[in-house]
Amino acid sequence: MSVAFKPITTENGKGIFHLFPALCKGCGLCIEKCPVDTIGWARQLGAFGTPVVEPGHGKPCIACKKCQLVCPDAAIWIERRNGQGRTDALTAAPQAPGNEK
Amino acid sequence: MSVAFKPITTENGKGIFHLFPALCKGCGLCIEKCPVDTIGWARQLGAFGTPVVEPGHGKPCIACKKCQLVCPDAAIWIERRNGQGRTDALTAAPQAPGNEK
Amino acid sequence: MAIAAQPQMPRVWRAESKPHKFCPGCGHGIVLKALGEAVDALGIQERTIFGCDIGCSLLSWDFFNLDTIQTHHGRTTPVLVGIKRARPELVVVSYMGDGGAYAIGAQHLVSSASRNDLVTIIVVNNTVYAMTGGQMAPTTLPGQKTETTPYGRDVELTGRPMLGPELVAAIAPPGAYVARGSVANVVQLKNYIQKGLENQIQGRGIAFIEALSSCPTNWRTNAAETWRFLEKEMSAYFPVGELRTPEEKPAARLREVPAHGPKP
Amino acid sequence: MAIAAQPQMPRVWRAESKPHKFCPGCGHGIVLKALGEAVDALGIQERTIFGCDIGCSLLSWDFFNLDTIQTHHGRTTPVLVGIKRARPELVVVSYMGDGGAYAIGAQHLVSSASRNDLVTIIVVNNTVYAMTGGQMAPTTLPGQKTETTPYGRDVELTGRPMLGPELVAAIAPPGAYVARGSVANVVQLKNYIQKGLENQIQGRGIAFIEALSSCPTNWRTNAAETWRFLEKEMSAYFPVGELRTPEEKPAARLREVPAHGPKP
Amino acid sequence: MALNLKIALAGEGGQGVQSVAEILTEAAYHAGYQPLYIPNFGVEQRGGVSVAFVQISEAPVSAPKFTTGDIVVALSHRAVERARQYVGPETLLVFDASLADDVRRVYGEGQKSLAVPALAIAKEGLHPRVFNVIILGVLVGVTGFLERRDVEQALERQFGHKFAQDPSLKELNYRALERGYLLGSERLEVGNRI
Amino acid sequence: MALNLKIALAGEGGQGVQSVAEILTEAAYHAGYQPLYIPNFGVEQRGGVSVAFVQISEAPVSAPKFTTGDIVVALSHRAVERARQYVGPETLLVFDASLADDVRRVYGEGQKSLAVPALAIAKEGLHPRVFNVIILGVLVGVTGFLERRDVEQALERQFGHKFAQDPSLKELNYRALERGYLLGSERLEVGNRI
Amino acid sequence: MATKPITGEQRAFMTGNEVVAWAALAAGADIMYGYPITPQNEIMHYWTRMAPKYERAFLQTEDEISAGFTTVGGVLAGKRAFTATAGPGNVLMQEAMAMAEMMRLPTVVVVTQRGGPSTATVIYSQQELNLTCFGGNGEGLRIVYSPASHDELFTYVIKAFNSAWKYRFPTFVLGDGYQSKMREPVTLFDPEERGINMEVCRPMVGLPGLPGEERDPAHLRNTYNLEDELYQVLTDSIREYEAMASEVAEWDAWSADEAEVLVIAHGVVSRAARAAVEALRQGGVQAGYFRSITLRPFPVDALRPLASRARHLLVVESAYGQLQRLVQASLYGLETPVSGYLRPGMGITPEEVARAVHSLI
Amino acid sequence: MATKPITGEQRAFMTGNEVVAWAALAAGADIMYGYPITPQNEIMHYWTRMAPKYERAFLQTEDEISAGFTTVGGVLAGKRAFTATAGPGNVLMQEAMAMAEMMRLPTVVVVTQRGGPSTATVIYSQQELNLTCFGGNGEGLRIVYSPASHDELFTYVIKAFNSAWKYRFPTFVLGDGYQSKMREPVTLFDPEERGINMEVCRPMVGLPGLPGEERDPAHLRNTYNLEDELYQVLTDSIREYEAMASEVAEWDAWSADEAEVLVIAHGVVSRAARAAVEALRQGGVQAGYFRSITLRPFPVDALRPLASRARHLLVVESAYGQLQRLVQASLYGLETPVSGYLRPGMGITPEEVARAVHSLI
Ligand SMILES: Cc1ncc(C[n+]2csc(CCOP(=O)(O)OP(=O)(O)O)c2C)c(N)n1
Ligand SMILES: Cc1ncc(C[n+]2csc(CCOP(=O)(O)OP(=O)(O)O)c2C)c(N)n1
Ligand code: SF4
Ligand code: SF4
Ligand code: SF4
Ligand code: SF4
Repeated sequence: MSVAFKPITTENGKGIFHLFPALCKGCGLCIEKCPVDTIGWARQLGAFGTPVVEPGHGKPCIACKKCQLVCPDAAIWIERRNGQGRTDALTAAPQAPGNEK
Repeated sequence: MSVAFKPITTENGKGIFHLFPALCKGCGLCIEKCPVDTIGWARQLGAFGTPVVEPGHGKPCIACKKCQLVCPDAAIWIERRNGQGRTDALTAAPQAPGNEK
Repeated sequence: MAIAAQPQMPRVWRAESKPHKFCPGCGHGIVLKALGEAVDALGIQERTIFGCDIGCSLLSWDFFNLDTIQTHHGRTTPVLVGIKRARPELVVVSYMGDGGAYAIGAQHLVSSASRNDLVTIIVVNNTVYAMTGGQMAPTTLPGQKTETTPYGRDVELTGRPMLGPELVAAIAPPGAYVARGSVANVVQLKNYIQKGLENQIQGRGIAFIEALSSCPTNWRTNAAETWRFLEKEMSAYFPVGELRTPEEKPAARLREVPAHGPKP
Repeated sequence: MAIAAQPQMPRVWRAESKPHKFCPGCGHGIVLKALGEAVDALGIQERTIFGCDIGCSLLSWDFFNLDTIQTHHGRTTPVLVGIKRARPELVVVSYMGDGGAYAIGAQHLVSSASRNDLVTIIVVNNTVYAMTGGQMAPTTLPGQKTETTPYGRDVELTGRPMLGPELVAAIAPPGAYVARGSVANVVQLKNYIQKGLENQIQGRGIAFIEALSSCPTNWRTNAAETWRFLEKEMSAYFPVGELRTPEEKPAARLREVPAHGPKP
Repeated sequence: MALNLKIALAGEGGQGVQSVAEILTEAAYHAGYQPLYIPNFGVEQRGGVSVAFVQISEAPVSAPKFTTGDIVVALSHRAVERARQYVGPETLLVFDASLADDVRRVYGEGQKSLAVPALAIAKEGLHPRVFNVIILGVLVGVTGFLERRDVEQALERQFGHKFAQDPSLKELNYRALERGYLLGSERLEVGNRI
Repeated sequence: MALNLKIALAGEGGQGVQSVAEILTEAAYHAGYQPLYIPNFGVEQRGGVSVAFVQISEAPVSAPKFTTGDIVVALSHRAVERARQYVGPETLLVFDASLADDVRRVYGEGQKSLAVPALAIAKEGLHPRVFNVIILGVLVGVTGFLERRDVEQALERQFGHKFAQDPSLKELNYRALERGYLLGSERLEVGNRI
Repeated sequence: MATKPITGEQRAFMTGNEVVAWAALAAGADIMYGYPITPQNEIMHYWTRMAPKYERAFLQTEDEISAGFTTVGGVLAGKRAFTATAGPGNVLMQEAMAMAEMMRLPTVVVVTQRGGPSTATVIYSQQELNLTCFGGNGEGLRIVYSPASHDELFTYVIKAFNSAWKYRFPTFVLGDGYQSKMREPVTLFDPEERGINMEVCRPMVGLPGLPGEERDPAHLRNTYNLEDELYQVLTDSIREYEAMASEVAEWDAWSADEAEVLVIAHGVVSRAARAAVEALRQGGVQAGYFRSITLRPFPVDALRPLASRARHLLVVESAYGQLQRLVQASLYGLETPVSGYLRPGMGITPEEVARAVHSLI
Repeated sequence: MATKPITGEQRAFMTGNEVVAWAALAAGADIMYGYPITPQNEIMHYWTRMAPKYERAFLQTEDEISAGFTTVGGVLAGKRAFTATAGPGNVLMQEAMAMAEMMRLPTVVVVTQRGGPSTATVIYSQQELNLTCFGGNGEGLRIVYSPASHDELFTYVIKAFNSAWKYRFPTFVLGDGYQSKMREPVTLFDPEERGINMEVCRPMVGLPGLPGEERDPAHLRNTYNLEDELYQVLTDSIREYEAMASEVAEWDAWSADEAEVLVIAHGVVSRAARAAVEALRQGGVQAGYFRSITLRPFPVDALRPLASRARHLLVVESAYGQLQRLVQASLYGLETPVSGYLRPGMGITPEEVARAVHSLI
């Protein structure tokens, strides 16, 4: 990837919440899908000059990745804090070998 | 009907076989559908200069009207010889009142 | 002068244009006989508009004592829908071949079906593009030789025959009437067409009738082979019968959804 | 320089064109994520051709690191079928909205289905013509207000929402894959799309996937209303699931008919 | 003057005028001429009169259709009427003898013409199927620019496969051609023998 | 010379430049002028810079778009760049004070311009939603051809139904308008007071 | 019909698309058929909002092909029917318009030109001149009005219905994206109050009386078997077209006589042309202005003498020579040199026109 | 590729449709996409019979829209792809051809003109000149060949593929129903043996290498967001079109210098024109003959001097002034009077042309 995006990284509950403000358009879809309501609006402005999201509003993050899954702009990446690597599949689908090229 | 068609009328078996040579194109569909094989080719030429059909080739006509039904050109009219009127419905379907106008 | 016996044409047939322009043995004549009888039976001659497509159906432009429009290839249904929307009191009949209906005009068929347009569509399925000289049609049978499948229709390359009534039945809303008849059974075909006209008159929804039909010219068949192909080959692939009647219960997926949604 | 955390985009996404051009909360982004994942999973990036229709899908013209053609409204499938017929080794994806698929391009959908073209068609169903500003689409729900149904869609005048997968399933030959997914279930949607791509790669037949999707801009919904409309209203009308899989027994009417017919 | 022949043939669909035109021009082509043949065609051909336009020349032919034929052939009632437009004062009108009344009615007495009893010959002596081959023979005879052999070869190319299946057919066709040729060559006047 | 004003407004989708243009021209229309307003529009508007072209004249306006504005308003980073093409030597560039660096970078020091701390005022004193109404006020002030009352009536026509629901909204808008007007009228120089 | 949509004169400030919708209402249009496309969409939006109040109908079709052919159906049924489209939609619309041309059907189509070819832009151009005037496989037997302001948009939409029904040629109002989307003042009026009589719309099918008995059936043909039959039909149409041409042709000219440079334009561009010419005149340049209001029939009789007395002709258009081709073909025989200021898909300002004029002198 | 369809020169007597099929085979066309329409049908009939023998492909589409867009797909994939159509099919084909014009795609379309407008007749005309040269919502950036004989039909179908792939403008061979259906002698040949090199067909998508890593992905656009972007694209295309125009333009003339009447025609009608001129010359009339082989680009440089030295121009065509409009627009500035012998949908004989010439002198 020749383009780099700067994350805002927040550790919360079981997750490390990486939010890429240059990608987040502030649609709020993730907020609605978070089962623990941890996501809410931040002060930081995003891609379209509207507020981005951040964790820490409701209960602690359980690293279910629902927000990551539904974000249409790939603006969220949830890492588990349990030390598992950073390569979780986006949509939790099994990785196929063809992907390794 | 302001146009008149001249029939060739042949009495055969139970039927009076009216054939309108100006309409018959000699397709032979009727011949194939006749259950008693009474229909065959005549010497007379029809609408397209090809032979028309006539009864009297196989067993006598049973006035089933199948030939009349399938003729795409309305070139056949079968009257029953039993004296019933000339107004049988073409396709043996019940007449609706609207038709009377 | 005594009036001699006269041909028993449906009243709505126009004697002045007979013999009609179709080939010897053409099924169009039989379908139009069924249609004529149905119009007679319903007594709707004065308010029926007949539209014929481009295809051999165009030859019917002066067939009836009905106001008739010879339209454009594949576009008969939109023309008649345009008329119906403008003057709902008229009864509109859209008459076409399988090419016009299932190929170039398929978007209109699909859309009229889903809109439940009040139009009666009659499609003459003769498995070929007849007017243009016998090319493959959407309905050509597997293996059938045509001018563009000279070695027989190869299903791997060109797919299977289009199932028109099945297509319409899959998407038409409740109230639709969908049937497939055949010129091999004129009485049944006439009944289907009559029901299709009634469906429109009663404002229930779209009526779609496919008629299996013969084209001896492009099939290059004699009368016996014509009947065999129609009654054996075609009927085996295209089952005759009613697929949707307005009385039936609407399928679950077609049920009415409460009238809300996002605000405008 | 330490590499910071980076967005977990599918590999085939083109980072240079991100953020993409779709609105905030637009389902297109989610569908294209599912597609990207499926392409990644199958390792077919080098031989996949992506075609996008005119409609909001046109905004994906530089979305992927895939050779991409921004085509013409409703014509994406023919363009890609043209490519596939010319170069069968390629994998072609035809991406469009419901207007392009079910209205202006319906004849192509119907024909590709009946021909069993080796193409994977993805239709984004958002119940409106989005790019043009929110007019009624073939999929607009009964009662839904749009720019051309300002008082709510009246089923009596405009019919019921088009059931695309049901339509394709009714006519596609054996070997077809037909499913309806939703951006509300990305994992399932990705699986459907992946199966659809496999179906093409294995030469079994057409693959057709409809994705229920969101258009907050034209729905004028906030995030909560967006999800509700998608998951409650739309899903109630458009059932999610697989409608045809290539393993199934072909329906009786679709069976192979012996390869004869009238002589040429 | 070099050969430059214009022939219009008109008949009913089944009468085979297009085959006559095709075989005649095929033969002329192989004999080294520059023929041009075009059928009429339209949406209602099935029921209409079939017309063939034939031109045979030593140089390439210009327009595919023409206003007035050197020879016009009419083989049915309707064809007699339909062909009227192609007949000028110099035109030789060839028609089946059975149509004499129609011809008189439409063209009057003055028209240069040749009545050929082709239908009668075909029905009696030969077979209705070769009616058009008699006409072909007449045209070959009347125009005189082709050897019979050229035409036989063209017949062979056209019907070779049928002749192979049924050799009597070949003989029938050759006889029809011969009969027509004899009828026509008595009126050799239009073409220029080479 | 009669009034003949050309204003281009550029901003992000959410910043409401089209509303400013609409209300301004509405007001001018009701005040008896011949305004012409056209938004830019394209297939990728969602993410692009939104531009409004406004012309206000005493006679009907000729072309809907123009090359160079008398006033150009730029309300975001991208808008500062995008608006470049409409800015000539005589143009008054109106921009949000927060964009001063951008303006300097793109236009250098010499450009006739007016920095308006609209964002700041909106955020602090008023409400982010009325940011654009401040800009509207600035334009009314700078051009000076409209009475504030004309503009208030136009606001009423546009937002009347909302004002009715929430009277505080009306007050908020009027205050924003007033603030902008005061900022702008200090620089009255472009239009001709009538 | 329900209450009149407009009584008296009504001044308004609105977009061109709204003007079109009001004009169609005022003209008594019965039904609109349409398919969405930018920049004509709002015509449908306004129509669908207002139509029910005035008992008018609307049908959203599946594509422009259907929009064209349903409009054909509407006029066959004797209704004042219309549709609107643009760009690629206009391309598709030609199929139905060719049928309307063949069968002499009084269809009315509002075209809001956008950039071409193909999808191109949704914005603006004058690139649909040739398509609208001569599209399809026919001979351009059409009437095409090119309005330049909202007032004219209103007037010519009303007039289009009348010309269509009077002369029975498919009729077009050739607008553009700028006119569609811009707001400017306009005066709406009721045509009757202005003394404009709306032509009666007579149905071509569905007439009273039992066909074949009480009257002949209408048997309307779109295809012919013989070349000669078609030729006869076309010859009649052409004769009637040419007979009405001088009656229908419209133009506008200003200080156009003995111009050093005669600027020729149509549609919205003519506003810039006129403004430039006025400015040039003020600056002492002997410029003139001619504008073709009807593109079909082209007002050649009006233009020819002016063009022959000019020193230079300058055709200005947002297309690559479509108007220029028409001008040159129409004025063939003159020697006045012609130049083009041709900007396909781009707006044109008075300043640009003035510069172009200056470059010629 | 399998064995060559033609080796050496082969004389034959066949219909024009058969000639087209052979020409496409000889040119190495890979695939034909098509939808039936008279009078082009037999092109498909012959193609489907012969294609399998030479490993060529065929797809029968659902309509001409699809035939056009699948052809677009074929050329995008880098294949020598073509289609054939006529009349109303040609009207529909314009949608795809507009896209080809926008995106510079080397499509090849054989048009066999029939009577218009709309369905009209299936027979013959020259009424698709404007449609083929300028159809769609674009600027006519196309190459259009108008052959007059079977030999030319063969030659120009081959050439069409080469011009298309060399210059990247949609290319048309504008035949007609007469040429399609008539039989005349023709010489078929293998282009290579005649020294004609077939242009290499480079794919525009599906190139080797991982896009985004080993190479840039092809991101082909059909739509632009700003007027200026579109203007830039069009300006480039127009420049390239004009640069190649003189290279591509072709014409034919005979005894055309200082003609009392210079007869101008194209396509099959030019045969009658030439024959008439020859006859007139023999009869002592100072007639000349000019024929446009390319209608786009129009061979204006060749025609202009001849026309300027003629006393009269007579445009002869089976259409109502479509060629005449092109001639007049192209020759604007000349004073030589122009007349038209215009017979939409009718064949034209040498005798008629001669009469028309006589009526001018
Ligand atoms: C736009 C257009 N494309 C193609 C044609 C040529 N065409 C005329 S009839 C026909 C096919 C008709 O087949 P079908 O609809 O099945 O009717 P049939 O002749 O078999 O009764 C075609 C393709 C046309 N007239 N118009
Ligand atoms: C031939 C043609 N007709 C109409 C249009 C205008 N148009 C552009 S996008 C669109 C609708 C798109 O709706 P849909 O296909 O559902 O996609 P969405 O925008 O909802 O994703 C239309 C009608 C066009 N570009 N071309
Ligand atoms: S879903 Fe993505 S774009 Fe939308 S608010 Fe959440 S992080 Fe931002
Ligand atoms: S079915 Fe009719 S047309 Fe055919 S042969 Fe019998 S009578 Fe004649
Ligand atoms: S070609 Fe076939 S369908 Fe057409 S009229 Fe003849 S038999 Fe009927
Ligand atoms: S308008 Fe709707 S479909 Fe289009 S990009 Fe925006 S949200 Fe997505």
